[in-house]
Amino acid sequence: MSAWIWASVPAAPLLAALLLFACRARTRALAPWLSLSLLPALLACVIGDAAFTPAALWEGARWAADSPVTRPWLAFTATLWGIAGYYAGYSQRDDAGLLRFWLFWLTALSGNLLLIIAQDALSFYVGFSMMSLSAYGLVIHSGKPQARRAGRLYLQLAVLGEVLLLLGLAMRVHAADGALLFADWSATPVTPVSAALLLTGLGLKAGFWPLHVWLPQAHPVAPAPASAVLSGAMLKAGILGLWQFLPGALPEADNGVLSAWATPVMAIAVISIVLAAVFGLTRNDAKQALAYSSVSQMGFLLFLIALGWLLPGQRATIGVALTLYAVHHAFAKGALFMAANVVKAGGAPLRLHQGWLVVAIGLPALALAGLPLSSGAAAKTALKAMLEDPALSHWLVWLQIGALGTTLVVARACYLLWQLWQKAGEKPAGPDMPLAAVLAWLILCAASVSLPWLWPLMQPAAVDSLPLYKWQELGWPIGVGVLLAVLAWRYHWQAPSALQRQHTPLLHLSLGLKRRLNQALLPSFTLTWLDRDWRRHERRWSRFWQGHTVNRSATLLLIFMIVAGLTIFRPSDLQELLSWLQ
Amino acid sequence: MTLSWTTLLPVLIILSSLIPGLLIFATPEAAARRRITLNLTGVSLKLLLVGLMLAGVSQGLEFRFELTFLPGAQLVLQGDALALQFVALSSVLWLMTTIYAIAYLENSPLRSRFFGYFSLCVSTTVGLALAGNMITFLLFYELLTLATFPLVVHRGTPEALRAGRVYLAYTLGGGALLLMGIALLHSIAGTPDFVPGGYLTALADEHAFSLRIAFGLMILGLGVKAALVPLHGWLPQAMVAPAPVSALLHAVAVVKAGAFGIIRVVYDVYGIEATTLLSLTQPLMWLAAITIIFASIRALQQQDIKKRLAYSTVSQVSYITLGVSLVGPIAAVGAIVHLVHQGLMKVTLFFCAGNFAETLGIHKIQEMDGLGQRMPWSMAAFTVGALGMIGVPPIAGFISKWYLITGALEVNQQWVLLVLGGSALLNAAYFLPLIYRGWFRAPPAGGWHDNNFADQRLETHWMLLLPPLITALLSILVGVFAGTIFSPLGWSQFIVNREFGL
Amino acid sequence: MNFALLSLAIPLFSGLLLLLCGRALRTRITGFIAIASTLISLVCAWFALQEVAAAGTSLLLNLGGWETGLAIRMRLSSLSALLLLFTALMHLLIGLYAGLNRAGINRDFWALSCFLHGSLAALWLSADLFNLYITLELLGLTAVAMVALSGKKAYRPAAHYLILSLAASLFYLLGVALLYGRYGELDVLLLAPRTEADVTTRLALLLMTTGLMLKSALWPLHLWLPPAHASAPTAVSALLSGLVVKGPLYILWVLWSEVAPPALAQQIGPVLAIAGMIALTAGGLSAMRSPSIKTLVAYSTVAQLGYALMALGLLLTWQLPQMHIALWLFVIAHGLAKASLFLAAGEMQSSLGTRRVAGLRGATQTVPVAMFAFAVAGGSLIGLPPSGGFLAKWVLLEPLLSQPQNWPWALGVLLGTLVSAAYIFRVVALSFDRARINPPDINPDRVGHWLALLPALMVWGMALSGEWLIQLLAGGGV
Amino acid sequence: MTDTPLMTAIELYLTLGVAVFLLSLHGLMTLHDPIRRLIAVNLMGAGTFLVMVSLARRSEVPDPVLHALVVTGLVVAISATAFALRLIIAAHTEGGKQRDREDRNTEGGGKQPP
Amino acid sequence: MSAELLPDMTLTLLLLIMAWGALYAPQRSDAMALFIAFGVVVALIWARLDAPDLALAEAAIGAGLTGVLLMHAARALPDELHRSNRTATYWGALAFAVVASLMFLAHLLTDDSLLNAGLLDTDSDVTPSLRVLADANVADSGVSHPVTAVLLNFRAWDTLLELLVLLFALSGLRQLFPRESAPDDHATSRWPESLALMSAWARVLAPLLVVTGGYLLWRGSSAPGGAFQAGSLLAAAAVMLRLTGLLPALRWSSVWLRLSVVAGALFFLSVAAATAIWGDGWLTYPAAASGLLIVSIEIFATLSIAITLSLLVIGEWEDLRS
Repeated sequence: MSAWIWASVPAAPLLAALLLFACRARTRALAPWLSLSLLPALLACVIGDAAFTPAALWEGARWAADSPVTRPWLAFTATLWGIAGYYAGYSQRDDAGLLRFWLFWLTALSGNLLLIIAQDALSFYVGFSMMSLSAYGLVIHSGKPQARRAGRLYLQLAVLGEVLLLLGLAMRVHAADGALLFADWSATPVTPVSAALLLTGLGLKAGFWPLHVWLPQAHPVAPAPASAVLSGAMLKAGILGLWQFLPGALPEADNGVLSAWATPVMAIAVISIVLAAVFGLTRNDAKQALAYSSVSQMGFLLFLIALGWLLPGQRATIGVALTLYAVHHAFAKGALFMAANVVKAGGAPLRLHQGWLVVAIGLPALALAGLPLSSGAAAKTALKAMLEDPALSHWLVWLQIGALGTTLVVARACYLLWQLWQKAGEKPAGPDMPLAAVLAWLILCAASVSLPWLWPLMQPAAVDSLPLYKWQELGWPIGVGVLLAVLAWRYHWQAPSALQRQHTPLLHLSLGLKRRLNQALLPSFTLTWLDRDWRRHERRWSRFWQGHTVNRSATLLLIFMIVAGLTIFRPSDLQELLSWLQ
Repeated sequence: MTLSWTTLLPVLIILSSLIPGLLIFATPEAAARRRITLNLTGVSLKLLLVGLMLAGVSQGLEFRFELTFLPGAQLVLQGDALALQFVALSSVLWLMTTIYAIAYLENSPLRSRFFGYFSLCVSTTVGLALAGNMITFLLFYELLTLATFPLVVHRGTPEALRAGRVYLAYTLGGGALLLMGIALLHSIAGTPDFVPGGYLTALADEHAFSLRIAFGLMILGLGVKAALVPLHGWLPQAMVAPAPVSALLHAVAVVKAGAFGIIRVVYDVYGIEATTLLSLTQPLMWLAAITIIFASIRALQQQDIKKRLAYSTVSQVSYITLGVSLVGPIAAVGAIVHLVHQGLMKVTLFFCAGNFAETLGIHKIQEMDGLGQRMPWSMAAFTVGALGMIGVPPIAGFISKWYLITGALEVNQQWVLLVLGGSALLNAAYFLPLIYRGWFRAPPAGGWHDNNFADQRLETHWMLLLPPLITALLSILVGVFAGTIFSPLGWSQFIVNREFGL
Repeated sequence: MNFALLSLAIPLFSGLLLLLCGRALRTRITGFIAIASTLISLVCAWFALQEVAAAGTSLLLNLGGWETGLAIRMRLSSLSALLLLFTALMHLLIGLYAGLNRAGINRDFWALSCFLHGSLAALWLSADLFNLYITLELLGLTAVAMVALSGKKAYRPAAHYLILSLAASLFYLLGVALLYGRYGELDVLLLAPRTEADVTTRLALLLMTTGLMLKSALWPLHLWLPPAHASAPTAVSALLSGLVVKGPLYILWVLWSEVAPPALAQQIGPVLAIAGMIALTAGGLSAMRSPSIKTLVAYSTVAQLGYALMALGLLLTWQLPQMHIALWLFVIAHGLAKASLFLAAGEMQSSLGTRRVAGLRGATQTVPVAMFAFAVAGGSLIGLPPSGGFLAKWVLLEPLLSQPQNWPWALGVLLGTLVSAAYIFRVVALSFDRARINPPDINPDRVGHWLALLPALMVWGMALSGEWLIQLLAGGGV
Repeated sequence: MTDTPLMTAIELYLTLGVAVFLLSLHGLMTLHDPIRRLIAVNLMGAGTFLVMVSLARRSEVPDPVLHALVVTGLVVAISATAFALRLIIAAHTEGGKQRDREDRNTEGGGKQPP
Repeated sequence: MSAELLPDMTLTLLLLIMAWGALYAPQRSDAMALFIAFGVVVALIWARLDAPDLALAEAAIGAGLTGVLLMHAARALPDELHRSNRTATYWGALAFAVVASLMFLAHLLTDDSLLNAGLLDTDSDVTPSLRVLADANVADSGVSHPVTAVLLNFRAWDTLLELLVLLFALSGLRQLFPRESAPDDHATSRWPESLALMSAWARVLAPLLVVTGGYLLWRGSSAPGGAFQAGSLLAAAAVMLRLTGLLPALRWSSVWLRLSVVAGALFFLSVAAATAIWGDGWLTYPAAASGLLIVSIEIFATLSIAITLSLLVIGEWEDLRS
């Protein structure tokens, strides 16, 4: 019986979607309650044990979240979606196309849940596609030109990613003799092609450098709760996929591909961490800065994945670290993205004191930077624990530079949020947000500090981060960052305007691609020899044979007699003639 | 020949649409009720009989009917598993299309003629599926051309006539080539029944050259209907036909006849062994690959909805050919199951396109803006079909694509992955804009050309709406429940196990 | 043998009787007598066929009871019995049409049709070269007389036909004279073992061949046929195209497959086959471009005779018995199909009041049955399965494809198929045009339309009796 | 044996017959006047009969069979000629005084639409 | 070249000139005249080649009936039909004809020529031939003249069909007068007045012809002559009388006319059927009655031939349709 709980995890949102469609006249009222469809997921985290094997789907389908990675993953994803959904139920209620928004929301949710509980490649792919494609509806929801532009780019890359992922999966499945279960894959070495395909395909979703191009465009234009789940939950799907599909090989099956790739990928991760932070600093939009911060954070996760390839023996530990980091980032980034909406909605209707607001936003922001006692500290400590090996310790510097960058970007984002707050105050009050919705957001904010102490998995890491020398290690990037931020604020440091205006060229390429696809790619050819010149000749020929039937017949008769005569009288002559002609 | 029900059943299945068809011809134009009754009786009877045969075949019964025809080549009808796959598809889609056509052609002239030929068309398709040897196949293949031609030109406009001429030029030419190929084959090996594994293996060495030529001729002949590039030219032009006809032509009858023929030739006439021995698979594979890519690119450039769908058909049907030419059991499953999946999805798309045209007068892609608001159900069905075509799981199209990809890997044809991946990208490129326009764009300010059925509770006539919804649902269901034994996938695996002797 | 003679004599008698009675009989009764005699003749032909099938070999009759060599001999082979049957059947079908369709027909048609029937029967049965000459003349004169039935507009084509037919007969006669001069025999079967490939024989055969080809309008000597057949009354066109041109073809076949030494036959074979191939294409193209319906059908005869000519040529080249089967299957299938085609064309022409192909717009709506007959018969001409035309083509193709060096000939068949499809479907496609429908007269003649369909259905049914026909032709063909 | 004068005469007539035949064939190829065409056909017949009668005369006693054949041929010729001549006349008089050019259109058959 | 060949050479030359003229004379009337003269010369050649039956027939048919026919045509057809034909086609055709003739001549003169290839060998080589058998069986045929024996006994089937040829030609001719009612512009005397001058001659000539015809018929069984010759002569007489208006129009509506047209073929066919049913076989005459049968057939045939030929030559609407 309990196996069926897994089936209900992705099914519940879909049923909710059907229900919503059936009662589409009351979308507005129903929307906040849609988060109830996450109950099976949360329940499953608690009571789900035996896996669900839907044989009707295909041989080897298996749904469960029974590993130490996937179960917390399911839990945080469900929580984040639930809170964001509940919030969105109020924040988006006056939008046009609300039904459409919720349908896409629920489908993406279902996909996201499915891919987490999927224990086989195809189920994962099903969930992944549902999520990716439905997210397009969230990105483009506002219908503004930027949204459409960003949506186009998102969709193009998402589809590309899907195809690459599909091919990579297929190759992987083929290499594993048709086995679909991830559990069976660890004995199968990865080929470079499939590794590259999977890395690119999932990377396009995970959004680390250089595959991040869609992310800073798409996240800011989506409604804030959508940005929250996009950044908090959906990006993680890519990371989870990488984790599941490219496990560091067991020694007996190792062909050295992944371990050889680990270092370059780690380099990519570091570039991602640093570069995204730099870009984030140049942005003038809070959500965009936060998006770049996400790119940067994804670098950390990628780093962990690559680390897993390098240290196959420590896969379990790294898995924990990965989970911790993912959860931490999900809640913190989710809270920050939603903060943009809270701030925009203005203070008064929010019935929230400005001071509390600063605290509420400050907590996840500092947690992201790695504030001691916060989830950030726990996650980073867990990460750094991996790097104690002297052979790897040189990476530490880069990670700390990354932390510095994060601090700066977050500070920048906060500054921008503050500006937004100022502007919102001038404008007439926005829609009235019920307290419950704001509370939900506040819970999310608080998660950054409460989680390390409430969540057993994070507790060891949190405890581990308590020693003072670790505070120092964690603290100096924050300190330096805050200092720099204050200085920048004090002296009105601005990124060069050229950098601020800089748009990714990918947007142009995307538009170009769309236009190109609408043009004739292949020349169309017409058969020119079928023109009326031919008809003229034909007419002349027909006219030639008109009339004088008797004369012509007699002539033809004689000609035929001569020809036939040649063949029956002198076949040898005819042959001679033919050979002479040749 | 003893007459038992197993002997007669194949004939009865054909007659169950043939006789209503002939009666419909004689029905006066005004007697709509009688015509509908005849139609629906025929359909239900056929479904019943097909169900009976399905049950029989899964029990291991053999259905075979034969009649003296040519020296050394009898007329044989037999219901094997592969045949039934196609028969079942045709029958189910015939039901859908009939319902659809009744509403679509309401109050239009010459309905008796239309439905008469429609039934004939189904009879020949079913006959073609049940054909037990090449001669019988050829017979129904040619008859199919004749039965569909009046449907293509049904509107009787100059464009329809031009399209009809083009259609005939292609299909009759193809038929002639097929005849040549079959005759050549007959002169080498006679015309025995289709056998799993083929009957030419023993002759492959001795008659290698002739067999290659015969194969080429037959593939060219079948390729016309299966719309392999460069023999696809008739298909987009045939779009002038009424929507039910396009649906039937593109989803079931004509293009599938070609693809089904290719399956038969490769598996049951030449057999995998001989095909590989004669190294015939590679050229076929290339042809299919080129078709898939070429037609997808062409589809991108079409601004007319039905034309885009038509090129999409050209591309998608070649998946079947590709799967066949890969000659591995997994790819074969992909090919055979795609026969059904593509049929379901494409018929959905055409029904929806017909609905758009019939309800709002929409023919061009540019006119689809905001369609989702006015016709959400049709647009949803359309979306399901289109996403399925792209290969988005869990819709049916994904299943066949998955089997093709893994099948290609199984026989070490990695380059096929590029083709399939590229095709998926191109599919997305030409289908997603339609979905985008339908769901995300605002409706045109001036309203639509026509606005029929505006005052009704449903967005359009219920008989127009029901078939696409059912087929869309079916294409999701066969995708979701692919693992069950009675799904098309399960049945295809049953067929392939027999073919490959697994 | 007596049944065969009966089958021959009854139409002649009834023809004479009808001529004698003149206007004393009403037209209906005239028609009734003619049809009844055709029916009796048909039954007799059937019994004759049974007789020869039972005997297993061809039956010979020395006329006048004179010894072999002196007497004119009649031969009843299974082929000639089949042709007798076929002739009677065609006359019956066309007679029924002529009698029952509303327009009716000139009363003289009945006597002439009886005469034509008798002449053809005499031709199939004859085994004497000079006797064949006279039957040729009978055939030619009756045919011309029948063309002239349709009045003034037909006189000129009829005159051309007659003059060319006479000239062709004289070519044949000169050849017969030379053969007689050389061998002193006129009997086909006596001549057959004695012929040598010397100059006289070659010259004689050449002359006879050209004459016969002109008579049966084999390419390139077909120029007279389209105007003559197109301008004749509908029923007559059907008879002319379906039957009359086959008479000289039969003689040509007898001449080359029996009388001529095989070495010579092998030399002439390719020429005939190539001519046949060209006929298929050239005739087909002319049909495709023809502006008037009946001319189209007439050109189609030219094209279809190409198949027969090709089969004959290849029969001679390779001396293959299958080709013999193919040849006669073509003849029979074409006869039935062409009858239907002409009747349908005539019916549409009279119902729609136009002679132009372009006037057939919307014919599927206005004259559906006639148009259907046209299409069905056309399907057999194209060779779509399971029609008689397909059967013939199949038998022809088999030996062509069995050897790679024979494949170029198969290309000819392919070309022929495509061209026939082109001209048939040119009409069919046009008939679906709903934009500019040509309205029919107030009350089209339904009976006539259905009767036009009858032969077409028979030719499609022919495929089911294919095995029987092939065995018959393979058994006692010669 | 071929040295006898009679045989030489037969050769002469035989050649004459062929010559007349060929001459009339030429006439048939070139003449436009229907009457002359008919004359040409008749001459052709005469040439044929000449060959036949010459062949009959090869032996001392002429061959009755060939003579009988020629008699038959003559009757056929006269009846056909009579019919053809009347037909030609009918075509040119009763046909409403058509001019040759007009006639050609109906006779050619392969006329193209304008 | 021996002198004995002189007449033959003369005839040959004459014939060639006349043939050429009949084809290419500038005036059509000249061409017709030359064609009639050609018939006379041919008759002479038949006589020269010991073929009296043929000479008789040719004289009656070729010169007589054909002459009347052509005269009829000359009147009926406008002259402008004749045009110059010296066109490119003409020369092309001439070239072809020359080539063909040369080819033919080349074969005539080579070793393997027609003349050496058995065509002119004596009959001794050609055994057993039809001719030998015919000669041998004349005695059993019921008549003594071999040509008649061949025509009416050995090859009676040919002759029967030949009667049908005449009949069919007449049937064809009848189609040229399609209207069931009398034409308005029907001229009873469409023949020129000049012919009336002939009437005096005709009165004398016609009975003579009739008598000659009867004689030929009677003589046919034992000497040159017979049904065809007699029939042609009778037809000539009838034509002559008809042209001069001495014979009233024959009327198709009269059953006697129809009967006499059909009689020959019908009787012959009946005999054939009777012999097949009651006798020894199709056209196998009972030995005793064969002479009688042949004569009766000849009588009927003569009647039919005479009437049919005259109708073919001068038959008008009133003869054929009334």
